[in-house]
Amino acid sequence: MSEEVAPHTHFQYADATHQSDTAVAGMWLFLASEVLFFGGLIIAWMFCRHWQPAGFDAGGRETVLWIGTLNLFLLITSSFVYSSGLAFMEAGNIRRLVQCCVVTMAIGTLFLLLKFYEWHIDLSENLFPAGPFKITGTDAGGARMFWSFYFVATVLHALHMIIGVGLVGWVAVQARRGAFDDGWYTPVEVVGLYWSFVDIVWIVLYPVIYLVGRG
Amino acid sequence: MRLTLPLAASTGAQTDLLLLGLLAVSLAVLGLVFWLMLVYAIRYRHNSPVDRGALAEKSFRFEISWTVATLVIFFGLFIWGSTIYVRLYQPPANALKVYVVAKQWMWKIEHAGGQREINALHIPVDTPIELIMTSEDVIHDFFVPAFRVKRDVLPGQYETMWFRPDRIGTYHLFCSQFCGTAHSNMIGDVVVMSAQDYAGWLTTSGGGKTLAAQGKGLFIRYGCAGCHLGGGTVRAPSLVGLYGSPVPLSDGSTAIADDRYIRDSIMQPKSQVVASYEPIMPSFANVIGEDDLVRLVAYIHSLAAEKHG
Amino acid sequence: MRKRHRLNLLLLLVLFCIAALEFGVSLPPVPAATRPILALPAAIMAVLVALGYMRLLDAPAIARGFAMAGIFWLAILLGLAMTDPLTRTIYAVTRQIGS
Amino acid sequence: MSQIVLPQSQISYLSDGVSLRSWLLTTDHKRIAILYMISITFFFFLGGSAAALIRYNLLVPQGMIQSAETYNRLFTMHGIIMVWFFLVPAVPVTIGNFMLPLMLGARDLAFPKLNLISWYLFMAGGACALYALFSGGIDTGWTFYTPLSSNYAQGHVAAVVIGIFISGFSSIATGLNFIVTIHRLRAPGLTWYRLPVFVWSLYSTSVIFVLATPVLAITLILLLFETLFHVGVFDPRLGGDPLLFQHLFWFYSHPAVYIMILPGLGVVSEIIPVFARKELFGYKFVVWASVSIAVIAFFVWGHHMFVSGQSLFASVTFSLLSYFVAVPSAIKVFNWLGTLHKGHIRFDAPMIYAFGFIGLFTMGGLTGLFLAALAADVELHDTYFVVAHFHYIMVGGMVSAYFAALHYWWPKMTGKMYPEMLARAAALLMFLGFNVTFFPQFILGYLGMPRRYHAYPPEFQVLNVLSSAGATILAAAYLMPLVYLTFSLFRGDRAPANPWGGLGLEWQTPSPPFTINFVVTPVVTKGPYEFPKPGIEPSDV
Repeated sequence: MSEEVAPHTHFQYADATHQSDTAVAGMWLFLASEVLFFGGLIIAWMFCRHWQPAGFDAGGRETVLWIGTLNLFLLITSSFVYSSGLAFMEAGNIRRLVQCCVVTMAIGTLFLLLKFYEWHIDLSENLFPAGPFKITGTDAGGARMFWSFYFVATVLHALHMIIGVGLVGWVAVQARRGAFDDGWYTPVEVVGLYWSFVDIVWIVLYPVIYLVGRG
Repeated sequence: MRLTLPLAASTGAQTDLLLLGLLAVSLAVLGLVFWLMLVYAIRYRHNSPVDRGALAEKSFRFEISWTVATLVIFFGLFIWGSTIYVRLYQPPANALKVYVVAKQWMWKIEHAGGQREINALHIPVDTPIELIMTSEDVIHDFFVPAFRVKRDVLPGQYETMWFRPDRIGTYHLFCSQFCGTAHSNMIGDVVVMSAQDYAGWLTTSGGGKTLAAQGKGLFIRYGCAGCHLGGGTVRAPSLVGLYGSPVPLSDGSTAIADDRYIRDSIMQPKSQVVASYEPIMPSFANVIGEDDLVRLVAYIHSLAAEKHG
Repeated sequence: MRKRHRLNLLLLLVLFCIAALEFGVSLPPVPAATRPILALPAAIMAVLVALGYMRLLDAPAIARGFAMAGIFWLAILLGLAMTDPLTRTIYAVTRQIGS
Repeated sequence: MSQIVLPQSQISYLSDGVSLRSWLLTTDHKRIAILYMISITFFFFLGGSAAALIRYNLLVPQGMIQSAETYNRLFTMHGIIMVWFFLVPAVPVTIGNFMLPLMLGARDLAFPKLNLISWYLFMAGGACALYALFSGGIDTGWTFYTPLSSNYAQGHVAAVVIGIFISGFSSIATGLNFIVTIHRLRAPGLTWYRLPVFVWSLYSTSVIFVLATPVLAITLILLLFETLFHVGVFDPRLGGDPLLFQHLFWFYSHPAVYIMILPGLGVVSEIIPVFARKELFGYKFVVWASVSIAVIAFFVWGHHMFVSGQSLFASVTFSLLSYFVAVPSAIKVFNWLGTLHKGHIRFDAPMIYAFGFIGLFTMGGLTGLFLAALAADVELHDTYFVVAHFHYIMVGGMVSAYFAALHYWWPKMTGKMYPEMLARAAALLMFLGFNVTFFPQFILGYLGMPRRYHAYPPEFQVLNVLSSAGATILAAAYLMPLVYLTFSLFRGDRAPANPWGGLGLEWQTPSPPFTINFVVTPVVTKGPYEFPKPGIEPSDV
């Protein structure tokens, strides 16, 4: 193995592509574990909805539909923007990449602001499962459980979103500092994988939270 | 100190046979493994001059043979185990029903005739007994080793279990699902008595009004009679002859009116509304406690006998 | 590079259509039994994003392996676990504690 | 991060910087393995002392410890510490971290910094759990069944749950690191079928690490939410289903018991060929047995819930699947015996542990068949039969394999030889003490003594006293290696590079190895167990 080492390559890798493929594979494996993480939440939702269909529908009807739908379109657009940023990076156009990162971060922040606003609406309407609860009667138990899933799922997703925005910001700062060139841009790719995965989680959570209750 | 567990229920005989079968298979495999290890350890130790012969024999044949052998034995054990298990799920129709309510760290047992016991269960010999159990707080487990049966007792729903004791005597009752501080004190005795002794015990232990009789009083006090005995302004399904018969529901399906259906209809009436009736019955979820509920169910059960009787 | 941008844009439009379709389909009242079909558009969109934006196809072979492993194990968790409630005959009775 | 200059120095990893900072901020997989070994040993003896107190309490029917509350908190502490802070990490993070890059001919794991983060996550989780356990502890058992743990438990359930939640990420990080390393960093010529079986078993363990632990994370989050807000997710009085918690918990916890045993199977498959000087019998079958265990382990969790109110159809399905998962273990045992056949067996300490492992693991596995048969489980569930079953596999199997690996690779890791005669005595004493402790519990379980009982009916006393006596022998047998292994660090004589004649790449490095493992990356031409003609002394290979 040659002693002179390509830039940015840790001493245990043969060359840059060897290391970048490893990083991508490592991220995909981490995403597989995240699939199981949210999968645990989905099976819990399926179980409880099986036992309390009426309560879940009552709870589902109280969700703020327009914010959820707008957020879905926002995240799909952000995936598109970041992906085209990656395409610019492959062509070596760092200025465009930084712009795409900024737009992605803007969309992400807008998503979070809408989500905080939605939580504000929910909390003001006594929809937090503990304490005084808006829905009473026989459906109270099921609705209370629906809303506990709603808050656990959306808080976890929002945390992943905040980490995502932070990562995209880090990529933008590194890019402006000239850390990447068309020969080596692995972190851009890896953060892209993470960002699109958080988008996929919302794509799956959206019908579960907003649509199933209203069908 | 005894090393064998006496069997006191005919339904447990099959389980004992299965345990012996499993023991036989295990001892056979264990014997083979230990014997081979012993032989190889002595015969092929480092400096023993014994001839090692042809070393590289093909391993494929051995692998397939012992894989198939284990698969066949295991499948046999699976079939044997599950056939016996399925029988646990089918209590005979004529079984004597006893209601068990588990509470943190005691067993409250109520007989059909109104007798109540704490941490003790008196039952007649040679009659199938069906326990209908529920819990008021955490998960417990009604375990009688001598009858080879145990069943978790879940809060908020009925679990059933049945056995037919065939030996008179007193046997241990344990709670075998960890349920908190005094989990190890939640034990009791199951007393299997001859028919005469059982009848004698029933009368002497303060039977008084039967469960059904007490249930009739509650049926009036909670206002059920107002709608369900007819003559009232509200149209409600009649309960006479209900127990055990199929009930057409509003969503097209039919349900068998057993203990669980009755309890469910009292606690959550809107979940299974009878066909051609309005879902106007209020829920008695926090109005009726576990003990009264058992009496109401027993009373409605007795209404069925009235019709057939 | 131009081809990649056109592909991304096309994918964006396809995703928007599916999202709009999903939103539209869910408005009219649908009987409770058929509601799981809502999982279909969500699954299609998820696969499209994974293939398009995450470039699963030209990722190293084991990355595709890990993605398949994630889906397979998720199916085991959801499938096998649901065999219990779907076939459990006794009623789980709920007792409401009035709030 | 500045560019790394390739370290040319030939000094061993132990003497490559001795400041505390160089140890606590190291990204060298060998040093991280040593850090893990120290913390693992601490947790092992902590959990072990809780076990000693449990056995002390069970000497008399009414319980030597007055309050049942204290006893409940003791066995919960024993369970939590032993499962999450000793058994799950045991071999993978100590021996696995040290040996994997050496066996692959790599210089380090794929993500060295992630490896260090893994250790810190493990210690943070451990500290959090220890804080809770020592400031009162909890009385729910290590299984946290709801609604007991969410509504009725007194004590620090939330703090313990957070501690385990954090240590879960340490497992995911380690698993992810191993899988990517095995795929991407193998030496030239090291094809998949030339990999040592220990590497295969680490691969299977890591698959379970990565794909099961996240489900534990979400289960603990839901339990935390239920404990803090009592919303009814697992509380039937509010419409929840307590069996949902059991499904989610056991979906992680059964694969977790395979996380614990698979590395042990790998270690034994590594030791037996070397000490029998004969190629591993049916290499491909042993390898695919490990991988198939990793996959089928996820199908069988329902056998913990046969009597807990699970539906009949689900119970029958899980019983069938549980029998399928037993087949690969049987294949491994038969292949070990095939390896011993016509070998040249030397009874050094690792081999004695390996023989003990085969015997005890087989007994543990066979009693698993009892519990997988539905009707037998109705009688034996939650009795001491179950306690004996999983201790035979965890203590008889896993801990013996851990000590076997510790002694087998000790010369390579520390550069010092351990005292052979003392080690053999300790191994035999451990085997004896173990059987005296746990075999009576099989009989107690058959007689119907339930688990987790502070006090028990008098007729079980004799067997319990026998078991407690065995526990003292076992405790003594565990203290011996602690003494003579630390003693060997200072007084032990220097270890040759290849004391046992093993053919793995790790034996081609000096003991202890350089920081960069290999100055020139080795090229592999042969399989891992193609020993030269028998009769040649191991040290002159």
